[in-house]
Amino acid sequence: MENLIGLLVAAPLLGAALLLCGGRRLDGKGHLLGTALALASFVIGAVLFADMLGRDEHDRALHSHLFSWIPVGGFRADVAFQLDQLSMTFVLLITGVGSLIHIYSIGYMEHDERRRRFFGYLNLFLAAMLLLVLADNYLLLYVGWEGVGLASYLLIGFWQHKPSAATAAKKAFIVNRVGDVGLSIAIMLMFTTFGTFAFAPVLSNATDASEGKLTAIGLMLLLAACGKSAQVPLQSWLGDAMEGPTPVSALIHAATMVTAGVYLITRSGAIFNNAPDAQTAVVTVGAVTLLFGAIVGCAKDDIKKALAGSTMSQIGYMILAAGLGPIGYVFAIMHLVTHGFFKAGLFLGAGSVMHGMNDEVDMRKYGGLRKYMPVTFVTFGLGYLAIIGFPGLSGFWSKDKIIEAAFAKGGTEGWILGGAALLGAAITAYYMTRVMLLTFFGEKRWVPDEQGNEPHPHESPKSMTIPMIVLAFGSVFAGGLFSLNDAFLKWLEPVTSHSHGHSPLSAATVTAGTMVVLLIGVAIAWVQYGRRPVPSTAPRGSLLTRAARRDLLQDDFNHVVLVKPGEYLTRGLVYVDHKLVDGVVNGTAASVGGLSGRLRKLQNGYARTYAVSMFGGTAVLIAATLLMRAV
Amino acid sequence: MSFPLLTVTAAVPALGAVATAAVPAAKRAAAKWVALGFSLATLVLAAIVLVSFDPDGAHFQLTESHPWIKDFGVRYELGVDGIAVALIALTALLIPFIILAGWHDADPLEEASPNRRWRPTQGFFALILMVEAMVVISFEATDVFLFYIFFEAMLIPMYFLIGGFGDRAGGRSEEESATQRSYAAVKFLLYNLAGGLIMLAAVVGLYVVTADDLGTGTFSLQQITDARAAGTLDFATSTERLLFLGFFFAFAVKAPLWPLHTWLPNAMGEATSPVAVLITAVVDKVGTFAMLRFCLQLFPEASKWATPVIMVLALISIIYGALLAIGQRDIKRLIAYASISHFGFIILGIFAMTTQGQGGATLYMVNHGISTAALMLVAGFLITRRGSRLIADYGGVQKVAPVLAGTFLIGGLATLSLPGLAPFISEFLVLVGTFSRYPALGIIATVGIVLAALYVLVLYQRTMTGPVKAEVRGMPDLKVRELVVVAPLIALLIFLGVYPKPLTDIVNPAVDHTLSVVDKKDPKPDHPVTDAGWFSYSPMHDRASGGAK
Amino acid sequence: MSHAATVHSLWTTAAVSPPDKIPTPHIEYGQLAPTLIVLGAAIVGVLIEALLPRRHRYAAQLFVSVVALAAAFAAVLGLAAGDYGTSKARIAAMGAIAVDGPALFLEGTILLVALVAVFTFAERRLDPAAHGNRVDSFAAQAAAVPGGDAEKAAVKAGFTTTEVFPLLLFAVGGMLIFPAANDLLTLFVALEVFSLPLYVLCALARRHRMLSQEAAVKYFLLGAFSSAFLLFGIALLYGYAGTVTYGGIADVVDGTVREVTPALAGTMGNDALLLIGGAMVLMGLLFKIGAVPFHMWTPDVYQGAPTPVTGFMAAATKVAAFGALLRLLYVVLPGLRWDWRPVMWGVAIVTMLGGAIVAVTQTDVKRLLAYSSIAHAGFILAGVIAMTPDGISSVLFYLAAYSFVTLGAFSVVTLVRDAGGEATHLSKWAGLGRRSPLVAAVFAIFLLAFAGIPLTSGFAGKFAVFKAAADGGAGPLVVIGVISSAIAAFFYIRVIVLMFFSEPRTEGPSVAVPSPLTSAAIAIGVAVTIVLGVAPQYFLDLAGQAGVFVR
Amino acid sequence: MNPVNYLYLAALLFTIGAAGVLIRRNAIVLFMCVELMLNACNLAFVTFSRMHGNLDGQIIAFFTMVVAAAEVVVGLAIIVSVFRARHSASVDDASLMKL
Repeated sequence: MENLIGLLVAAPLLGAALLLCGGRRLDGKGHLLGTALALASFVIGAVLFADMLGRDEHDRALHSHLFSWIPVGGFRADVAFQLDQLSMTFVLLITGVGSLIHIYSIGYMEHDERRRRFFGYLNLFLAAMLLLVLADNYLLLYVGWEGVGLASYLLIGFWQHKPSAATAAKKAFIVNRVGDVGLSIAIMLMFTTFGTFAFAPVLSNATDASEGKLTAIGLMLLLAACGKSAQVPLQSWLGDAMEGPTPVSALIHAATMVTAGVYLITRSGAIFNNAPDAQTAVVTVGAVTLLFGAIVGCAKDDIKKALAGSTMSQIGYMILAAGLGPIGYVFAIMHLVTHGFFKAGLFLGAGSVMHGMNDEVDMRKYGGLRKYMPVTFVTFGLGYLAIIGFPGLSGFWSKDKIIEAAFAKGGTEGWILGGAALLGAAITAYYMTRVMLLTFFGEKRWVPDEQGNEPHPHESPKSMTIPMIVLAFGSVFAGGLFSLNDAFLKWLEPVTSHSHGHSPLSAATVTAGTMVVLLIGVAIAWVQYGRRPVPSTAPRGSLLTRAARRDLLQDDFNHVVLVKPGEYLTRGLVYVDHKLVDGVVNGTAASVGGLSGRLRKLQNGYARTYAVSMFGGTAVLIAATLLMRAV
Repeated sequence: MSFPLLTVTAAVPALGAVATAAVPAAKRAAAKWVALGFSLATLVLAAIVLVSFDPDGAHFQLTESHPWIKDFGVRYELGVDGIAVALIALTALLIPFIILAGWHDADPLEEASPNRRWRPTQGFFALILMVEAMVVISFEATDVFLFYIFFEAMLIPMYFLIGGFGDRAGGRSEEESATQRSYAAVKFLLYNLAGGLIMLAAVVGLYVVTADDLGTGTFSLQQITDARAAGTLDFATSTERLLFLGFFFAFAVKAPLWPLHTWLPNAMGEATSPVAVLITAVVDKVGTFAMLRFCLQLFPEASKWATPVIMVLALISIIYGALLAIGQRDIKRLIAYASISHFGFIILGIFAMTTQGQGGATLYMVNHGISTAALMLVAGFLITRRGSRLIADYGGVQKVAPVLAGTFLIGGLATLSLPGLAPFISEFLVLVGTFSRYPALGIIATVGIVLAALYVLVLYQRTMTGPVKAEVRGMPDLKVRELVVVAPLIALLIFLGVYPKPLTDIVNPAVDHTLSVVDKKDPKPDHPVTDAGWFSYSPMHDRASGGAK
Repeated sequence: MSHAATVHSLWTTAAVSPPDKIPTPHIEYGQLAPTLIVLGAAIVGVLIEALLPRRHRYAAQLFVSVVALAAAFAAVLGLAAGDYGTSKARIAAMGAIAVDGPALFLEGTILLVALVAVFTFAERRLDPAAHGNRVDSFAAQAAAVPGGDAEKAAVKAGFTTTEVFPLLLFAVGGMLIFPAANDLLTLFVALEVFSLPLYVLCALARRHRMLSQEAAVKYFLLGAFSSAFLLFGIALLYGYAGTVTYGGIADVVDGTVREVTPALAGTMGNDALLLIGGAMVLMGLLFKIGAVPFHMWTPDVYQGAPTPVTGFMAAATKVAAFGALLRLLYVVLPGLRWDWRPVMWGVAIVTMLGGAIVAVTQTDVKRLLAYSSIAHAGFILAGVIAMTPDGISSVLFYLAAYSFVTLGAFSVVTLVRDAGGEATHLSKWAGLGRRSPLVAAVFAIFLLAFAGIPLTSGFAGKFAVFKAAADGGAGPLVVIGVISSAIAAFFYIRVIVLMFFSEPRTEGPSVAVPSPLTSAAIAIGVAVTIVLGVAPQYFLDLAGQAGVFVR
Repeated sequence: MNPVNYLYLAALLFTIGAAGVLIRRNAIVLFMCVELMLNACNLAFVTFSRMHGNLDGQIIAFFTMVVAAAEVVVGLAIIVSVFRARHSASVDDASLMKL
């Protein structure tokens, strides 16, 4: 069985290699090959899953050591995989959703002449993501971590001829790099603290280390998570990342990659559990982000950007949960999975809509589409219900648990977090309803695109709708399934451990409260967008709205605080290097030259002058000699 | 008397240089093939050295030792340790690619050259081989004086390569670029000569000191280290420091270390890209290599004494180089400044005095050689196509020449040391090595990682992506020759990124030896994990749930 | 009163010793053979001038000179082989001349240099033939007014100044004696013997005769001036010690003199005589060496003199003068080490730096080389100061290495010509590397040797000297030497840049195809440069064995 | 009388000669001054020879004269040829080569 783990990664990697180096001759079949390999690795994952279920829940972890990677002195890094319940959950999510999106893309990218490369990148992503979740040590995880970063860079910038896309891709990579610095520092800290950075030894001995050390490590890990999962303050890249093809947004920037931060924190639970301050930081980040994202989501008219905001906010929930420690880990992951389903579904839906509307993204130019693309409408609708947490659907189960857990944190902290979570739920309900209404209800607000051809909305081909349907099923039933006598909890507990906090409110109360705020949110949205006609150009809106449209000024902030000063700094240094550092050297040369020029004037051609110098020289010679004797 | 493998390895390229230079003016093409042949022969020899080197064997292997200049206490002493072997292999590996990449760089502009005896092509390739020979032997030399001689002599062929053969690029008149070239060449030579002469003073000093203590002056590294170990030779603190500074200055210029770096951008900018690769990937390595072999092993005490300052300078190089790279408008200068930043990492690793640091630094030398070669050579192909070095003159190349763009991107990713590619390993080792002894420095150095991403991706974005520029339209994609140059390098980058063990196995013992000479131990982790608790992991261990304590 | 007594004794000795009692001086002809051969040949040369018809003179002179120099060199080798350099070293010719290691080594070097120089003197292919006669670098008729009718007639008649060969031989004769001189009188006479012919030779250029004559005047006047100082210094030393033999003076300086006459006792007490005298003698030698501040004649003379003469002068004079300086400092004045060493330090420093710095802005190849020779004088002085056997041998080695590089370099200069003769202005050398790569490459090799790049003789020499200096406790000198060589490197490189990296001028000079003579000279220069650079051990051994002065 | 005075005289003559070389322009005069210096040396030699009571100094004086004579021959030859070329014996005119 262990050997299969390697194959899990190898399959998509092989696909990437073939597709990217294969050259034109693969253009015809490339996409099929890519999809096949994705499915292959899903199958392998399923097999392993079955095998895992077959074993006792306490020795379900598989371990496969491939080879010693970097042995230098005390520094031992191995290429070795560890497949436990947590990893398995991700494997299934990644390969499953991944395969679906491969299929979806066959249709979506049909007319792109670089489709082969697109699938190559997708496979590359799968491989990297699997590596990330299967690695048994932090350094190998780091490889996957940056690997997915690379894949996302390539895919965001897939339409490189669009400057906006290229810029977005670069931005994403660089912001992620900032996060990666955190991860690498964390690894270094582990090495200096424990002399190793493999999960097992580090986590099992975390308690030996001083709390200060652990807090430092925790904070660094959090920084990494912020980068990858687009959490405040490193959130700014996610919105722009929507420049990428929609399947990419669905897979990478909704379902899987962006949730890597949650995985990292959950995986490193043992460290955070012993570093309360770090945990506080985590929950704060989570809470702030879930509101931040939600607010941004309300203001966007670009359907994908709106969804991106929501993604940010939902991951905020997960981070929050993960920050709560053993109370929350399980629910973080559970929400991660359900979110994987419905958010992917939503994005695919959005993609399908755009597909029908000449790639129009402005929701104000949609309207009344439910008649034209019923399947999309239904699947999208289910996803919508799931995300706002409509009772019985996936989102309800997972999100509700998180809110409970937040309260269960106890004390004022608990109240604040719980409140934030509730408020978030309300806003979620609001903006998702808004999206729903703007897109599928109301009257048509379509306009011809640049080429002037009217949009003829139509249902997308099977290859696209089927995945949407599958995901819709997931978004409906997954949550329920998981919560059936706490199946999911029991499944993960051996890895993440679980403890029931002591919530000041009963579960029922929380649920009720959630329902209430949910209804409020929906109601407001209905009042604003359902009843009266929607202007096809956005009204100026309140100060907050305008700020939110600009992602709450995050970019402006970065621009002022980082970009501009950086530019001045580099320009200044270029000048310094040229004038100062180089100037000194050239200056010395010049001064020697000048001296030479002056000295050679003494050589004036008059024999008498020469005689004088000789005479003087002799005089000095004599004087000096006598002086030496005198001294 | 065994077969003098090392001598032969150095001699073959030298012979090749002569042979190439001897090719008559008319037979231009032949000269190229001759040069290529000899460089490949050298590669084979280097491979033989590699395999016949036993990592667990003596420190210096394949040694040769003959008296040379008795009066100066100079012996012709050759020997290789793991570090030298790795670098020799790198050199021998890169030269054929450099030659292939520069295949047409030295073709005279007009066939009817003014003088029958003027043979630029022959000269170009002969000089390259000459440089290779000198570099190889200075990696092999275990006699300080012998090393010094080639360390210095190397400058001359390099100087002619830089000054004699610029690329036809840059929208400048032939006249202007000629002046620019010779300025760069002179700057290169004077900088390094100045460094070398300072070192000469130190070398003389070394002779005097050894002569005083041992009766006869000697330059043999082995002999000196042994004598120091035995206590028969011991430097006065002040002398040792002065000598160290003399040596280090020369190597810091060569490396180059801030603020002695300004020759590099000029040299790399004006030279043709193969020559630029020769400079940064091969010749400059001699500087860092010499720090490791001579500075540390001859003057361990002084090295430790100077470490703080050097670490800071290295740190400045890292950040400063990266920032200036961001600020460049010229592709080649950008890469040059990137190299300065990388050399900062190498020096940081060397003087961190930890196995990870120095092992990483050594790997870094190799990996940086390969990655820069890949990036710079592709950049060269790009520049020769468009005839301009200015980033602003490009755009959308990815659309017209995807393979070129792809290879360029991979080279760039290697330069920003993306995990999975070789440079990542070395860079991370250097960082860990530094961090474990100087946490603060280690953390500051990580800023370099972000900046690297910035300059590489900005370069890629500006040149390769976006709408296709008119001048770029119709640009041909990589030709076979060019692919033959780039593909192996990339393959190597990936291989060494995934499985560097062969390299580390060779390097580690040498590094341990160096550290033992310097008498430094790796700092111990605060809570070393006992192997007992290695795989017995259960999440219940934590304070919250009163875990094992 | 004492004076009267001495005077009286003087007379009486004069009276009671009839001439036949004066012992006939005993001369070791064998050991003086080299000098005697050369001087004899010189006289033969004069006779040739007097007796042979013009058309035969050139061949005859060339033959005589070459044979003589070769024979003399053979004689030197013979003496060296006969251990006259080491175990059998002795003072010959009634204490006038020392035959010892340094003397032989330097004589050998000078003779070889002279031999090569003769080749360049005899070169007759470079200038276009005038009226069907091959011409060399020397004036048709030195006495004729430049550009005057007499000169035209002389050129038309195809006159050539074959006197240069005997002059050269005389000069060589003097140079052979100079470093071997064992008393101050011989020193002085030898100085004049080799200076006077050089003065004349300087005035004999065929082209640019005004410059040539000016050079001669300057050289002569300043030379005479300096020799006057030298002579006065000798007088003072004589006054101090009552003798002019090196050994005698040394004894007096060290106070180990055997019988002390009252007069001697009187003067011995007066160190001023000794110090001032010593300083003035030193000055006379430093002038010949071309050390700052006695160097100012060098550039002008080097520029004005016919290039073959310049080459010979630059190489041989330095060798001879340094030989004499070494002997003076190591044999006569070691007792005064603590007085003259600091002074020489100063001289060495200003010489190294001055030469290097001023050279940076030169625009004429010959002047450039002149200043570089000044800088090199500084380096050699650093070795002289070492005051160790190592110092002596290193200086000897450096001289040998340097002289051949210099000779070669100037020989190359003779090749680069335009309508007005040699094109010595640097701007005309632009792009030489394109037009004639070989010549440029050779010149580059010489320049690199000057710059002291490893694998050239220049480096070996420099290292030897610096090593000796550092060993002798002159570390700071080494550092300054290193700095000035860095400065010096700059202008050597400049020339290389000019030759290789700048576009050839359309009206640029042509490179004349030399006869085998000059080619041989250059080839020898290159060979020595490379051999001494790559495998110097053998020659270092030679110099090492030759490192002991007889006293 | 005390021979030392002759030394003073010699020194004086020497200085006068040197000063002459430094300040006069005419080549012939310069040359004369050099001769004067040489003669000053001779005087010194003779004086010292008297003081030490040995003949060396006197012998040297003769040598000096011979050498001086030789110098005259060469020197005048050069100076005259220059004079014929430039119609001036001023050493300052002979300053084509400088810097």
